[in-house]
Amino acid sequence: METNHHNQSWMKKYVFSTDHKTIGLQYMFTALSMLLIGFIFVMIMRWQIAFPYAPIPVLGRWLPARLAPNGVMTGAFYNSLGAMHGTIMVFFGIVPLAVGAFGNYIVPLQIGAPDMAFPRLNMLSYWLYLTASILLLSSFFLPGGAAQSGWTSYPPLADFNPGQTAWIVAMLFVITSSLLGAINFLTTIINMRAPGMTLWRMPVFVWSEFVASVLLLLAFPPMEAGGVLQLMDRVLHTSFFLPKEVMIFGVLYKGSGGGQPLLWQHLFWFLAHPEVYILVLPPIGIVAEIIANNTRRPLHGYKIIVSSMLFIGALSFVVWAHHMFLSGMSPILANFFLVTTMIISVPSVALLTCLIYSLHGGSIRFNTPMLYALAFLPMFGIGGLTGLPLGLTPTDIYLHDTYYVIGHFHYIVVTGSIMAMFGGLYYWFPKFFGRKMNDTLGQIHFWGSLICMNGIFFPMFITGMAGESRRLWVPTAQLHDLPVQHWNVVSSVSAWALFLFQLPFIYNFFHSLFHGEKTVENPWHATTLEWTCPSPPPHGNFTKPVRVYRGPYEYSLPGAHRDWIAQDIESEAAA
Amino acid sequence: MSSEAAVMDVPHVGASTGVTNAKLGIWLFLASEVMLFSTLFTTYIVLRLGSSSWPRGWNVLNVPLGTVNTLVLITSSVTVVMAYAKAIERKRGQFRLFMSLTIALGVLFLILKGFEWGQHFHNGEFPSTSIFLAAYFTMTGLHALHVIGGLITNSILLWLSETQWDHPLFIGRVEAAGLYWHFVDIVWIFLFPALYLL
Amino acid sequence: MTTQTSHAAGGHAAPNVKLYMIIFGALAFLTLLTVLVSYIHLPPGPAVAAALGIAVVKSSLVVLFFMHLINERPIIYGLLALVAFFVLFLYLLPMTDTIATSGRRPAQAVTTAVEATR
Amino acid sequence: MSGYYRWLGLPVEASGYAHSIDDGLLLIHAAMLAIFVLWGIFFAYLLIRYRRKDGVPAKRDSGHGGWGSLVPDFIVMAFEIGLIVLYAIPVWSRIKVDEPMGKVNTIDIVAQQFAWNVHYPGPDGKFGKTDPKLVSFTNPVGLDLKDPAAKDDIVLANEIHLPVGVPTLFNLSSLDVIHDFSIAPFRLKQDIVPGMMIPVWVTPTRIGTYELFCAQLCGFGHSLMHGRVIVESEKDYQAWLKSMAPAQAASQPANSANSF
Repeated sequence: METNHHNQSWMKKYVFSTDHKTIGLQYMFTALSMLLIGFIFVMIMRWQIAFPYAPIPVLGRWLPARLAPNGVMTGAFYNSLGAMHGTIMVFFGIVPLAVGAFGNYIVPLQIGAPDMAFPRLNMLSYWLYLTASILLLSSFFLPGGAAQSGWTSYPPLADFNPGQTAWIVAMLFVITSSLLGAINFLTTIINMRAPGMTLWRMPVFVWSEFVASVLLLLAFPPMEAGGVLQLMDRVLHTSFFLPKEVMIFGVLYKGSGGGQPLLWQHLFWFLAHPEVYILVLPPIGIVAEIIANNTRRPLHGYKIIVSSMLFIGALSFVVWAHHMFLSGMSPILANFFLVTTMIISVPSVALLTCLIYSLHGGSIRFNTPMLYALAFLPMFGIGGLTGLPLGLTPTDIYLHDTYYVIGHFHYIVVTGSIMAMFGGLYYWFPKFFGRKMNDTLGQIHFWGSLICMNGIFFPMFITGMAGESRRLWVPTAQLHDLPVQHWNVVSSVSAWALFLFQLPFIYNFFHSLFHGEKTVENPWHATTLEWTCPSPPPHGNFTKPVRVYRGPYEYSLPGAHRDWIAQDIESEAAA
Repeated sequence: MSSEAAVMDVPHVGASTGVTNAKLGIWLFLASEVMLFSTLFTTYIVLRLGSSSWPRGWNVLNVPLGTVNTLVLITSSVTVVMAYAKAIERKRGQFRLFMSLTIALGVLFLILKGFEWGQHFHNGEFPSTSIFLAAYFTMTGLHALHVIGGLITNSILLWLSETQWDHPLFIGRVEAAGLYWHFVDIVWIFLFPALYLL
Repeated sequence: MTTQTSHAAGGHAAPNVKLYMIIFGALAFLTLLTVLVSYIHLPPGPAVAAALGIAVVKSSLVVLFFMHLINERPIIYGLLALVAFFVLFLYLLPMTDTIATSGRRPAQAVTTAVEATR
Repeated sequence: MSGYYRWLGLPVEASGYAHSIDDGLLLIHAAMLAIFVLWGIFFAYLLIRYRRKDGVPAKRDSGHGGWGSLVPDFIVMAFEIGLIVLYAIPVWSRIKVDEPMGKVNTIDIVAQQFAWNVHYPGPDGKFGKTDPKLVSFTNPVGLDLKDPAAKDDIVLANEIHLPVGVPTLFNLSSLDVIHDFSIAPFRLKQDIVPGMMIPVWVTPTRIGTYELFCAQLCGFGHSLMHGRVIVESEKDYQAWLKSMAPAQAASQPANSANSF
């Protein structure tokens, strides 16, 4: 079985490791590079959106003629960049970072467990994810190119577009990886909490990972089945999603018919809506941790926050068809989903309200992680508010599939989740590597990213209001987009500027790995369990048996001589 | 907690749940499998509702063979629960007998299924022939894949019973494999009437 | 019914071979019953109800006794209740959509395999 | 391409229910702005008031009670429920569920990869039978010319003529993939799913030329798939209808890059 940890070969210790911390870091490096790759795709796309038919400046010469004849991007290449950007960012970037990296590393530490419940399954999850990423990226070099029907891959388009088969197989791999990860997380959180760590003493981040894992476990299989059906459609020419007389490239397709294209949309969005809550809940957990730590007071309404998360988790399974109001689904059913969508907006507002109230009466420290956490609140607010007109059926008639939708979900995912996870990186970097990241570079990265992100996404509301639809290879071909085309240029320039502001972060990250200022075990004076063990924690995590006596955010106890008490300290006097 | 005995060596029972990691883990996996097969059944129902006429299972599929297959799978469900019982009673010989019976029945199930599919292919009926057959081949195909997965797990356990009979986690693993096998049987219990009899 | 299967050491239910044999007989009988019922061409409604009812009985026999859910910890019941809640919506809503939009879809007759191949 | 932009940058209202959709948009955005500004002020106040000051410890609870702090959320929830019951469900049913009454001008729209085929019933008011097997470059809708009703049918590419004020019912169908029939000034948008015939109706109220475009990704030519909607007076429309009738022997070929 498990050999003694010291004399493990380098291979076993770092590459094929079953230690949740090493796997967490593997996930982090892979997910961050995938986010960077997805971001590079969008920068190329932004050139075509801002200046249609203009040859791409630097990259144009290197791209093969099939993708960009004399530097000008073709429609198919644009669509494959768009589909890959969406798929990579959602399934290969943020979920592995939020659940794979932070979850794997921090959750066992925060609940006082020596490791995940099934370490080998944990390793398998990572390697399935890595295989899926390589397969997805290599699909660009397949004859037909990468998948080209959006990250949603609606049939019948997706049944005949090139590149979809590689996309489906990669998706099956990454779904299986997340599924096994979810089993691991739930068993660990439910079964392996330290003595004294009752469910209501768990930090909010662990709760968010718990709800995210339940969603991962139960929402992914339907799309996996849908993927299998679409794979059968493509490879074995069945007609699950193809009606009787469907024409393909002008020729009547001699399939058996009988299929329904809307069936895929039901199965896809059955997954995709819980998926977007998986994207946002762990970052909310990170923001809650950072806010509690840097206001030096317990979170306002811990019970409200946790019950809101559970309520969101339960409801997220009955809301999915608000993506399908105009898809040909019956309008009467749309009313049902309208009501459930409005119900689910209430716990999201409650979450935000409690986080803002947690600032009241605190003594707020504006270090780098706190800046990201504070920026999350208004940005997530804008994202949530712009969801209102999209959730209401009549206004969705006008705003469906326009840039307004793109602005809405990017405000939640980019200025929300990604900013929160940057904060998480700055916050837990000392725990990962025992060194601190440079603060001034952090501030530059923060202010630069915040401004550029708003520069990209706020104009999208304006172009969306003017009726510009999404996924347009040549926006100026549609005359009603011409009056707002200059806003596309503003977005594109901000996107390129955003890349420039990532350079200080990348430098700061790798420089601090080895030359960052060495820190003590608990630089932020935080109360949760991960700060009671050495950083980076050894194999088996805790040097002495862990016993929990109090709630997660015991700050500013009156009469105590220190303004924080760690969870595993029995009496204030001993603090 | 920080002793070198890694988590994998001792059957860790959750303090508040009283359930071992293995059992909770396998039930979570079965929960996701229930969602997977429910999606296939939803697809079957939606496709059937969407079409005006749907062939009766009797005149397309070989119902007697399907019935025999169902009985084979039910028997294997019984032998796997007997194997688990013998593992608890620490009777290795009988455990190996029942486990090999389970594997044999599983292989028999696949052989009959293979014969049935061969029959369809011979008649020129392929998944692309009609939406009914597409649903039939997909559902029984995915089920067969799960049967193969179960067979592999059971054979590994049979082979491991040689060396790791006294390993603390062995009984937990036999139980988990048994639970998975019962789930595969339950899927077939619903699949058989849905495809063959209605 | 026979005595409750008591909990042996390590949380593994004590085996009860006689009970398993009774369940085996019941399952085999129910299988033959459901084939018989379908043989006599009931109209669609009752046919589905009968087949589904028998399948539910069979699977609950397997779940309760073979998977020892008859006396299991509440965490497992909680998990299964959660799954049942979501599966319910996974069935009901796409079905309602298909029925509600049936007017929009020209009916596609699904030919039997034999006719399709000719 | 006439069209001026009102507050919020919305295109001109050119259909019966455009105004009710705009009302919703304006109302919600006003509410969103108010909510954001109020929370923003409170947020800024908290940041300034409770920043770290030496010697001032943090207070453990903010004195607003647990559920008491959610009063603003209950107000927002009440506002949302009001919106649903009073605005969303009625307007949605009026637009998407109820069929227009009285004299209705029916047009079949058959979308294909990267072109809109507009099929008029012609003076006899009856659509000719269409059969997918007959679809060809010159017969994009697959019109069966042997059918007597098909004789006077008019098939146009990427161009729709509509009489102002007359409720028009579009029967949307697609030959190949999912498209989206979308006219911004009409506030009309509806996905088109192959294998389905989806009815959508609108009453043009303003004479002018507007743009019809596809709003659902349908392949590499998705952004080039657009056309013109010409709303004219009843007189001009009848004149146009007559002018089209005799020349209708062979239907106009559908070309993807439309020149206008």
